Amino acid sequence: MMLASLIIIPALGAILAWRSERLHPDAPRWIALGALAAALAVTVAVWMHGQDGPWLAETNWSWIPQLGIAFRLGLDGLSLLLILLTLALGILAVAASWTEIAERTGLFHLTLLLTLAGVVGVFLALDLFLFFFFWELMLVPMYFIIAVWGHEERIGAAIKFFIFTQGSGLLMLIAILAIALVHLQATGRLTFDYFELMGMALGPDVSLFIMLGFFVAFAVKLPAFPFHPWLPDAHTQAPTAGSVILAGVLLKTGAYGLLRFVVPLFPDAAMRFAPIAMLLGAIGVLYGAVLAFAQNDVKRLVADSSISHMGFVLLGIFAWNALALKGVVVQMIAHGISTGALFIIVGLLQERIHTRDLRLMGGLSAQLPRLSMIGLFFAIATLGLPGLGNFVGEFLVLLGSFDANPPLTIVAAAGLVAAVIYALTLVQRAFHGELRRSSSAPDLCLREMAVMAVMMILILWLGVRPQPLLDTVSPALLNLQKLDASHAALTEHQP
Amino acid sequence: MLALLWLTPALPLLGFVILFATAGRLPASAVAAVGVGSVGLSAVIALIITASFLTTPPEGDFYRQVLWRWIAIGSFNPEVAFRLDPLSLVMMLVITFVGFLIHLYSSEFMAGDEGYSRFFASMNLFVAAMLILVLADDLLLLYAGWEGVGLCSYLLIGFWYRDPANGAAARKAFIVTRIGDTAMVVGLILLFTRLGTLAIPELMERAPQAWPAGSATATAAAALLLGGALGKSAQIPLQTWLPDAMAGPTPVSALIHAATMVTAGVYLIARTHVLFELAPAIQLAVAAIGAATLLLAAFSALNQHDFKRILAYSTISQIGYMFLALGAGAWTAAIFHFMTHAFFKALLFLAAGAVMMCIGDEHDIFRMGGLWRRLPLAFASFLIGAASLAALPLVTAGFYSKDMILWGAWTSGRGGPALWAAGLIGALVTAIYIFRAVFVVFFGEMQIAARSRYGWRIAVPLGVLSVLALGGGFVETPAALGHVEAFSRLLEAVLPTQREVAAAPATQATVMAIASFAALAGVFIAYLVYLRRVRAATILDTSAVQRLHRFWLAGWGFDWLYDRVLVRPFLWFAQLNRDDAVDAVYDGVAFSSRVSHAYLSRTQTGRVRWYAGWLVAGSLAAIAIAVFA
Amino acid sequence: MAGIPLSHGLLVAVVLFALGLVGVLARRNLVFMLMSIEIMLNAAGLAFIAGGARWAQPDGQIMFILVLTLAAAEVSVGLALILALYHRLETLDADAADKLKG
Amino acid sequence: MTAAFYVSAAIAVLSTVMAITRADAVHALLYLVVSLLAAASIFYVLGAPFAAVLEVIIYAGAIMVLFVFVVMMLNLGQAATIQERSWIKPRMWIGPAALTAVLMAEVAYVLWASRKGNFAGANVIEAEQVGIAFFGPYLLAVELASMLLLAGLVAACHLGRGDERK
Repeated sequence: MMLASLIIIPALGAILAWRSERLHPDAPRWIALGALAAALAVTVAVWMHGQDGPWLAETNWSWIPQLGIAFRLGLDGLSLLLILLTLALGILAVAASWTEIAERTGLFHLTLLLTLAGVVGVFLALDLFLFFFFWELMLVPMYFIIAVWGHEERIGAAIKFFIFTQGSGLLMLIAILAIALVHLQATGRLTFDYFELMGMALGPDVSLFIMLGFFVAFAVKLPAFPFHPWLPDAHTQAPTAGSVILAGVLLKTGAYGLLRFVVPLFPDAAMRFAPIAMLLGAIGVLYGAVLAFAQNDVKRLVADSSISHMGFVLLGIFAWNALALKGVVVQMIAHGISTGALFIIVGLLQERIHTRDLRLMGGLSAQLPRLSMIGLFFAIATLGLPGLGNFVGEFLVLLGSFDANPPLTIVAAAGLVAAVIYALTLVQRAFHGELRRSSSAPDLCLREMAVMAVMMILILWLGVRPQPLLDTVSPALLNLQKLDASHAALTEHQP
Repeated sequence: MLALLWLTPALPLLGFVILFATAGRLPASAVAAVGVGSVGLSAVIALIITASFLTTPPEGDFYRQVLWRWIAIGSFNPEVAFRLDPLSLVMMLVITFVGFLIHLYSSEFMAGDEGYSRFFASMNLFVAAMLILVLADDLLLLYAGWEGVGLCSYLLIGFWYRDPANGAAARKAFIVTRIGDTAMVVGLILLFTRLGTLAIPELMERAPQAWPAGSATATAAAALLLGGALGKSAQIPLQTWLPDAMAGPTPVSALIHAATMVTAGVYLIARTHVLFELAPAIQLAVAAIGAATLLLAAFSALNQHDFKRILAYSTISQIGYMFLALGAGAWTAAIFHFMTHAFFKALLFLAAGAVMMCIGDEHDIFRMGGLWRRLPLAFASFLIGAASLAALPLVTAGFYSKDMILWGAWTSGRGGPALWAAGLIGALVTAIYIFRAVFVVFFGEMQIAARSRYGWRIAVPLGVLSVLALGGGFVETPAALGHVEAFSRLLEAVLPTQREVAAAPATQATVMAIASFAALAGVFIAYLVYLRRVRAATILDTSAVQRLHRFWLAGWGFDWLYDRVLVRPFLWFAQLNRDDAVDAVYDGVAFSSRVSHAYLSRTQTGRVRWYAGWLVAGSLAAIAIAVFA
Repeated sequence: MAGIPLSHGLLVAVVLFALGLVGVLARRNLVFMLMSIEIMLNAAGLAFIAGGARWAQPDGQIMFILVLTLAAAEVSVGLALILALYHRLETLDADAADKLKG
Repeated sequence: MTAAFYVSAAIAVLSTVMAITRADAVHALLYLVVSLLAAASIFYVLGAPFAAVLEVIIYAGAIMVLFVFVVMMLNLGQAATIQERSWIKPRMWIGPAALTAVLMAEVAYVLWASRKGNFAGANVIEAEQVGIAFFGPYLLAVELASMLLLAGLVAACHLGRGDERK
């Protein structure tokens, strides 16, 4: 019940927010904040009073028993952290779009909360069919967020986003049906249950193909090279809140899927596929960074940097040892915060100077010292400065991956240099140099400062004291790893 | 008392937090109080700790303070822990003390700048990061400090952000050092993967057990760490960023790009010397790189016009000496030279800064001249610094440390005399270029109006550093000159003293005499060429020499080379790929579907009969399948 | 009474159906197209009758009556559409109504 | 009886050919009525007198009258006939004829394959039997048909009123 309420509260909040617009234009914002805060409180309560063992809480309701489909939810440390991230970023996104979204606020918060409800569902679902249901649920409202409240080329970007994610989602649906049917043939029982499907023995080719169906869906969402082109467009054109949710949360669903489904369900196939996946990760690290460097649109630059960061995630997931996996989790959270913050900063900049074009910016440090300072802070977080969260993630990923594949790890490590290049280019071109275009509004106000301060503290905390977080996720990861403990090459790191 | 150790980095960090959080809303006096005070307090604590450490040495000659466990995953559990041993003690003292003097100097030097608070915030952060670097017990924490100082270096080089050139210099510094840092990260990963820890003492303990001397892994690990050191310490081939880094304010150059941060590489190698001893090839490479760098940079320094760039190349050259010492196995000599270099180079920068402040921020030494009358204090302190840099015998600190290095090179087993010869030539050129600066700037005709306007906050650091630049060397003197061994005995616990060499004290005295002669000769040549302008000096105007001059002025063309080989291809590729080649593939898919749409839509005539015809045709086909199949 | 071979009855139905089809496809005038459709419906009805007669069951006639109802409804709507279209387009040319053109 | 079938069939086919090739709508309608009457006599021969009666009353009567009314309302004169002639070109018939030939071929094949032992029209099915079946097993179909007629009525009304509103 607790777990279902995590999905129901945002969904109810969505409908309330939608209807409440006629009362007052700001009412949807408060309702959205309230709903997310309530969900956050429930999450924390589950965290505090969770059961022992890897699964803190579970729900298993019958849904469509004829087809072996159940409403089965489960929360472990991994889901918990990602849900916390989702809800926290959701709150920040609502706060950040307080002035940016002035029209149809009710509808906006409806779509935003529905997306978040879908994401939470994705992080909780333990039935493949249910998982697919939530996977699609988060997609459609996001499409509307981009298409309705986005910037100048929003329609094209929204359609591109939709086609990429929908197309890959269909591949996943085929893979889900395939694995269920194979299970049906083997045991005579139709089921979509995660645990029942897990233990199933598959032929090597069958499992490879089914795994690829899942992999492509998650790799598109992640996004991994070469499935990334939807991301820069979607992130650039989305409104600030949309970009924050996209980068901070939606991308993580891809990584989560890889962690939760691809490797545990198909350990052998994943092991065979690991070198290719890691190669894609390493290429993504460098490719995203080079791409980011060349952009003139700030938002696009930040978006491309996500490709680079997610390359580390892919690399770490397929290294599949304790160090790399924990690095992946930290990297996901840190990336969610730091990139989310950068998108908020870009949004604030755009509100003030009405452009995102770096060629028109420059010298804003003098006029907007606080904004520039915070921008610098997050640019530096992005480039992986020790003491900030991203470093812990990247270092752990590299440390773990080195065990699995030293050459690719070294290639990916070169991404650390490339990250400096684009991050500093961003800072330099936007905030330093001669003042080009003046700001039409004063420096950050209290509300904006509060949002940024929260994010700064979070990322600093992540960099300095990541241990509580690591401890939270540890049983969950161990559990995932145990599922294929029989495979020697993928066992926990033993120095 | 040793338990106060954590305060030394924490105080400057607190200063940073205060200045960062208030973001320039504090009055200048409060900013100065916080900025200077935090480092001053830190220096005081460092002194107290030193006193306590020296009077009652802790067991095992080190003190370890664990603050918290940073990460714990299986066997990977780096801690945020400080380790105070003689090596880090020396480093800590120099950093806090010189740092404090430079902060004091800056509080006047930077007065009136709109970024006053930002400046002290960055400087405080730098001191904190540098202290973390030297005090770290774990390579990962060391790396954190290592990157932290790099960040502050970036922030301070680009401090005057309005000029894009400064920004470019700052970026270059960060990127070039980051290349080395990345090698270092890979080195850390390799070390952990093979040895299962990143705690320095355990590493140094396990490495010799795990690897025989000269083993490939040890060589790789040492080479990767060396990569980090080369970047940070501006050694060939990663030296190009340091001359450009002079775009920052002069106190920054003094603190970061002369006294402390750039010597972090030296510290790293000294700290992990066990690894380098296991990799003789790499150790030899350290020596060779050091020798090459010191010569290259010295010749470049000889040809610079910009006051600060002379000092920058000089710094590269002097760090080359330290690398030479490290490569020769004279660990103590390297650290000793680090200390004296911190004193005299900081002094030179601060004096130069004072001079330039008084003449309206003119950097070209050939537009100065005859300034010694107007700026006697600056002149005196610069002269003392120059003398120490040139290693004028007996009275200067630089003499003792450089002599120790040269002696170490001479007696080292690998290529000793060749290294020594390089050091000797370097000493000669060093004396020439620094006294070239002295003569050109302070003697000759007055060319520029100068007003002495520095107060006590500038004068005091100059005075104190002058004393140290002269007297700082008496803690360690060669056998022929009193044989004081306080410094090496202090460091004995950490760094192995050099093998006892059978060479007679007479040899040592001779070697020393030759070096002294070289230094004096250098001063004399500079005098002849740049002050007396003897006839022979006209050779400098010939075209061949001019071409060489331009080549050396440009730092041996490294910038040009890197620009062509690395920067431009990268830019070219990045620009080429701005619109993402992969996206073009997907666009191709979109395009082909658009084309096929255009063709297929022609079948949509909108005419009922046409549709009906196709309907019939389709039905017929279906019937045919049903009937004939 | 020997009756008629079923195949002959069906053949007549098919020939009529085919003629209706030719009419629909060949004529441009909407009225003629509608008439041709009537021919086709009638042919279908004929096939039902023939089939029902073969088995001596009333079902064939029932289907015919249903076809008849369908034809009546179709004609009334179709003719109303033709009238509306004629008012709008001032012609009975089926090819003139090609707004669906891609 | 057999002869009557073939004669009626020939009349039906011929008049249908005439109906679809006429340029004048009224002529075509008259041929169509002939065709329907011929079909009615075929029904009778096949032992379905009730269907034959309905064919005459509803098809040839009511539905064709509707057509005639509409042709009158459209007020198609000489000009329409001339235009109609211009539309009927020989090559217009090629495509449909080819399609139809394929259809005929397919059906002929099927009929040829099942030509033996099937004779129709040996028994007469009276209206009574039809009515009993109608209100027995086909009750739902009757209701559906009534719904369909109602819908047709409403649609025709609506379409007819459409222009007045404008």
